[in-house]
Amino acid sequence: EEENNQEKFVKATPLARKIAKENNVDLSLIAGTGPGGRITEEDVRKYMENRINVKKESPAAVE
Amino acid sequence: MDYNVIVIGGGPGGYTAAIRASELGARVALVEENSLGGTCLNRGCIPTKVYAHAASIINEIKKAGQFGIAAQYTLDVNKLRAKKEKVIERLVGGVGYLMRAYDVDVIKGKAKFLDRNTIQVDRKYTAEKFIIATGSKTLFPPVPGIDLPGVMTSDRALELERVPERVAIIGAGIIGLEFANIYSSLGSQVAVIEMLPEMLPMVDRDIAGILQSALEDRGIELHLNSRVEKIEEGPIVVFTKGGNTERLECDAVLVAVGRVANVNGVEVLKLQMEGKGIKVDDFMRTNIDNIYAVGDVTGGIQLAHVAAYQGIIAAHNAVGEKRKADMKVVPSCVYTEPEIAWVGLNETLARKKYGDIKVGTFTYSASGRALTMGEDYGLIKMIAEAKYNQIVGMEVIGRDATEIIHEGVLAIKEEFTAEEIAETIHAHPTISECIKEACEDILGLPINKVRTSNNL
Amino acid sequence: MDYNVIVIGGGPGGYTAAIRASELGARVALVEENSLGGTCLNRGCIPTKVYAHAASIINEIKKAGQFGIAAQYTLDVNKLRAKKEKVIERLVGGVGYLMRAYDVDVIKGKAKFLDRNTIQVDRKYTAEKFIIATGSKTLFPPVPGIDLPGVMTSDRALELERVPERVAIIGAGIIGLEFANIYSSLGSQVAVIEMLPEMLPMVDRDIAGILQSALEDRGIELHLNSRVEKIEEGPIVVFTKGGNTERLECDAVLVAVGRVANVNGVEVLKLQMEGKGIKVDDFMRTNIDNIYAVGDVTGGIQLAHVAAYQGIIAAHNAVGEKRKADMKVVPSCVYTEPEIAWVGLNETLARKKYGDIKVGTFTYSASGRALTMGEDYGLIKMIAEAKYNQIVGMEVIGRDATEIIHEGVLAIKEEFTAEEIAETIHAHPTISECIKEACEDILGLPINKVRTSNNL
Ligand SMILES: Cc1cc2nc3c(=O)[nH]c(=O)nc-3n(C[C@H](O)[C@H](O)[C@H](O)COP(=O)(O)OP(=O)(O)OC[C@H]3O[C@@H](n4cnc5c(N)ncnc54)[C@H](O)[C@@H]3O)c2cc1C
Ligand SMILES: Cc1cc2nc3c(=O)[nH]c(=O)nc-3n(C[C@H](O)[C@H](O)[C@H](O)COP(=O)(O)OP(=O)(O)OC[C@H]3O[C@@H](n4cnc5c(N)ncnc54)[C@H](O)[C@@H]3O)c2cc1C
Repeated sequence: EEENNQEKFVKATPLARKIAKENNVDLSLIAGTGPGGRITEEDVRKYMENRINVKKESPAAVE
Repeated sequence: MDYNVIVIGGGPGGYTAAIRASELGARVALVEENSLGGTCLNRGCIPTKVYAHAASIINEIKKAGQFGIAAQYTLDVNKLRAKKEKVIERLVGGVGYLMRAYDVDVIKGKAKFLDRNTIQVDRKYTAEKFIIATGSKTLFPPVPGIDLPGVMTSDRALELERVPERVAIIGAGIIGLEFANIYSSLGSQVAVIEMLPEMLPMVDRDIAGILQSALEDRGIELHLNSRVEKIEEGPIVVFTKGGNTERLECDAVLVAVGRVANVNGVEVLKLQMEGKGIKVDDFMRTNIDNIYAVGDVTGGIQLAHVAAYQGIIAAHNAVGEKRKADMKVVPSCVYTEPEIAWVGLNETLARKKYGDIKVGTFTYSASGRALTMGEDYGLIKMIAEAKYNQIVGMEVIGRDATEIIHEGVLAIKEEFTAEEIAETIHAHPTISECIKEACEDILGLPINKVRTSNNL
Repeated sequence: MDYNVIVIGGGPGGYTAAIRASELGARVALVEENSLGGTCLNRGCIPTKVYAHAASIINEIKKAGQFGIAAQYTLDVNKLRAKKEKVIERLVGGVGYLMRAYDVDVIKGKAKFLDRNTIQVDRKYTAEKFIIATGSKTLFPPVPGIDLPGVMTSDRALELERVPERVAIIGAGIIGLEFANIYSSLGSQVAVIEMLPEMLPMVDRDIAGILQSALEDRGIELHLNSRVEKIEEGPIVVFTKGGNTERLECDAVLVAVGRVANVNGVEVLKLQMEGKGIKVDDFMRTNIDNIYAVGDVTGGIQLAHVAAYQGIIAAHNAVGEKRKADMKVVPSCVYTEPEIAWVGLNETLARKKYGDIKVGTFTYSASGRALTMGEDYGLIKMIAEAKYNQIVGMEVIGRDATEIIHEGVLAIKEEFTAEEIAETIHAHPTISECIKEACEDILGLPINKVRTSNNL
């Protein structure tokens, strides 16, 4: 849970962290849309949807 | 073009937009036909709070006996009104100072659009972008006798020429209740007449109920489910309640049934409307792409902080950024005694949205800080959805409600779960530490109260 | 074994630990030789706040003239003391009720360890785990005459048999300053004598300076850089200041130079100490692995909320969890008038840690809410490191400081940057909205003030 490196400070809301942990999502791969770039629940959910899409369809279909 | 951005209206929506647009590099003018600061500074938030504070001093004096302080007072309304004027003058002067400091040209007069890039005031002015922030005005219900002498709007009531012996207030909304509190504390006999079956329908009944008893304990009459039929000379308010017709003799009537968007000077633009306000999208843009509208004129939530926030969003977009307004988390405050504040979803709405919810509570009667101040009624409620314990709503009634609500505002905005607040050290003794207790209650682990069995 | 967990001491550290351990399923007893609630409820936080509130009522009455309220009062100290007793009684009764509700056996008497699993009180009791929460007691400096009549500790001062005409307070720490504010408001002539060159060295000088002028404006004498040499009969406090010897005649002397850990009954355990307190690790464990210590007895930060927090951590660990205490974010509050509160790093410490920092400020003199309450002095400071604008400290002086500080507490604890607060809608008119303004100032985009050039 604790950040081991100041530089790697990932800004995410507590709920986003909980949901990411529950679903094994690496927060550092997500671009946050909250204030100051904080990762929100919605960002994590969108990322997960895309990840599922990636598995089902060809990578090109994601964008 | 004369300007990059012209703002119409100098209330909190307009002057905030003008300052931010200037900070972002735009050449800005602001048109105001009246006094800078708008409704908020001149006839709204600020004067009512001066009177509310006077009311709170009087109530504090009345309750001081328990602390061994025996006090007597006399009230000089003229001095109180002068204090109100002084505070307004200082804040309005402050806005004027800011306009100069931020190089915003203030144009005095009423603006009227000639086309999408031109307005007429004393002369024509052109701009690439416009932000309309013309606010709202008191709604007069179509009741016979509404124009009789002795019938006032809030504007007039704030003049406070004297403290009327008996006041009837039509409407138990935020403004009506704040005036009820003020008049009653200053010494009037107050009756409030409300058409709806309940007061403050947006908060849960346990919270509204505490306010209702508090007001009734102080001698304020509340007539719910009551419809004003007419006002007769006297004035006498005639209303029906449960089939019966009642007549209320009084010395003054305050009409506080709502406010309507003040849409004027824009006729030529043929702006799309929504209800009685100007329709805007999430970027505060009207259907004409160089014209934005913010605040009360949009017919949305009529609060100064909403107007100011929208002003900021509009300013960023007017200078070419793309910023979306996030109106999910807006606190509401009622400056009665006790104060009420809320944010997010109440229990009913939360249950509707999430199905399973948890509610954590803490009462002022168990708060060390509240007891040291002789405040033993008050209640804090934290509402969470039950899966992640995400905080989705907060309601408070009691001393300092309007300040401590901001912990809930931040928590909801930043998607906190109850754990984050529960595990944060809160100072002792404070009212805020009760928020932590209520969150521990959500988790089934409160300290200074017995556990709420539903949360176990 | 008789119990899973025995807690020694019924103050905020101890009773909180006992409740939480019970909630987590342990069989728990709590030993208290005196009254439940400890220093905090009986002789600390709570009684001082009752008096501080009485002081604030008196000050409010004195300032009420500006609102047209002319008030006169008389103070009956006996009634005030009775109010204090009543509040204490209610809260201590509340702790007793909670002990029963949570099935915690309360053992009356002084506990003495016989071995690591056994204590002696009225009889022997055994437990798997112990939590020591025996608190602290007043430190008496080795000054000749300290035992003369008229020289008091805070315990005695709280008895408030009368309002002394002239009081000398030795020590300008939190307790000394709170008493200075109380006595002065109740009518005493107050002088504070402090050895250090400055008051409240942990906050920035601009904030401490505002308090210092406020206290001096109210007629409180502050002697900094002053060393008490002795107390003579009278009492007369003899101190040296800048080479000179001064003599202060008074009617009462309050000694408030600090408190020391109250380590007793544990001799046989030979616990490892740190300074004068019991040494603990991040899990609140002493060097003996079934024995924990929390609160003032550890010689750490002497605050009730720290004791309570540590009690919770110890309870979780005592029942077999592994929870680490996070003591990085601890708010401090001083209940003077104006109030002061701070959390995180001050400017000096932030600069030392981060090099580059940004400071955003907002004064009460520009706050609509403060002006409506006649409060025109007050200052909010938000401190951020300059790379991410992460909030690392907050300081407030002014009305409601002790409540609104919690926005900073949450922000620092949850690693907010200035953007998060700036983009959150705060209610108008509140003092809390000034926190948002200060964060906008950090970002170079304030609204109701001119920009701080350093942040551009
Ligand atoms: C009694 C009362 C108490 C209130 N208390 C609170 C409170 O405590 N907290 C809160 O958040 N809100 C409160 N409100 C609501 C708050 O005042 C409004 O939501 C807020 O003022 C709206 O801001 P605005 O900028 O949209 O419009 P306004 O403040 O109404 O400003 C509009 C301005 O535009 C000017 N104008 C209009 N048309 C033109 C034109 N064609 N040309 C030039 N100028 C024009 C007007 O003169 C006015 O100055 C209260 C309102 C009232 C009436
Ligand atoms: C005047 C004053 C004002 C204060 N104001 C504040 C404030 O506003 N906010 C704040 O946070 N802090 C304040 N404090 C500090 C606060 O009171 C302490 O930090 C807090 O009480 C510490 O809690 P504790 O549980 O560690 O110990 P304590 O509250 O001291 O409780 C220890 C208990 O253990 C009992 N005990 C001791 N030894 C034994 C034994 N061998 N057997 C049985 N029982 C034993 C004692 O009788 C006592 O009841 C104030 C302190 C003072 C003196």
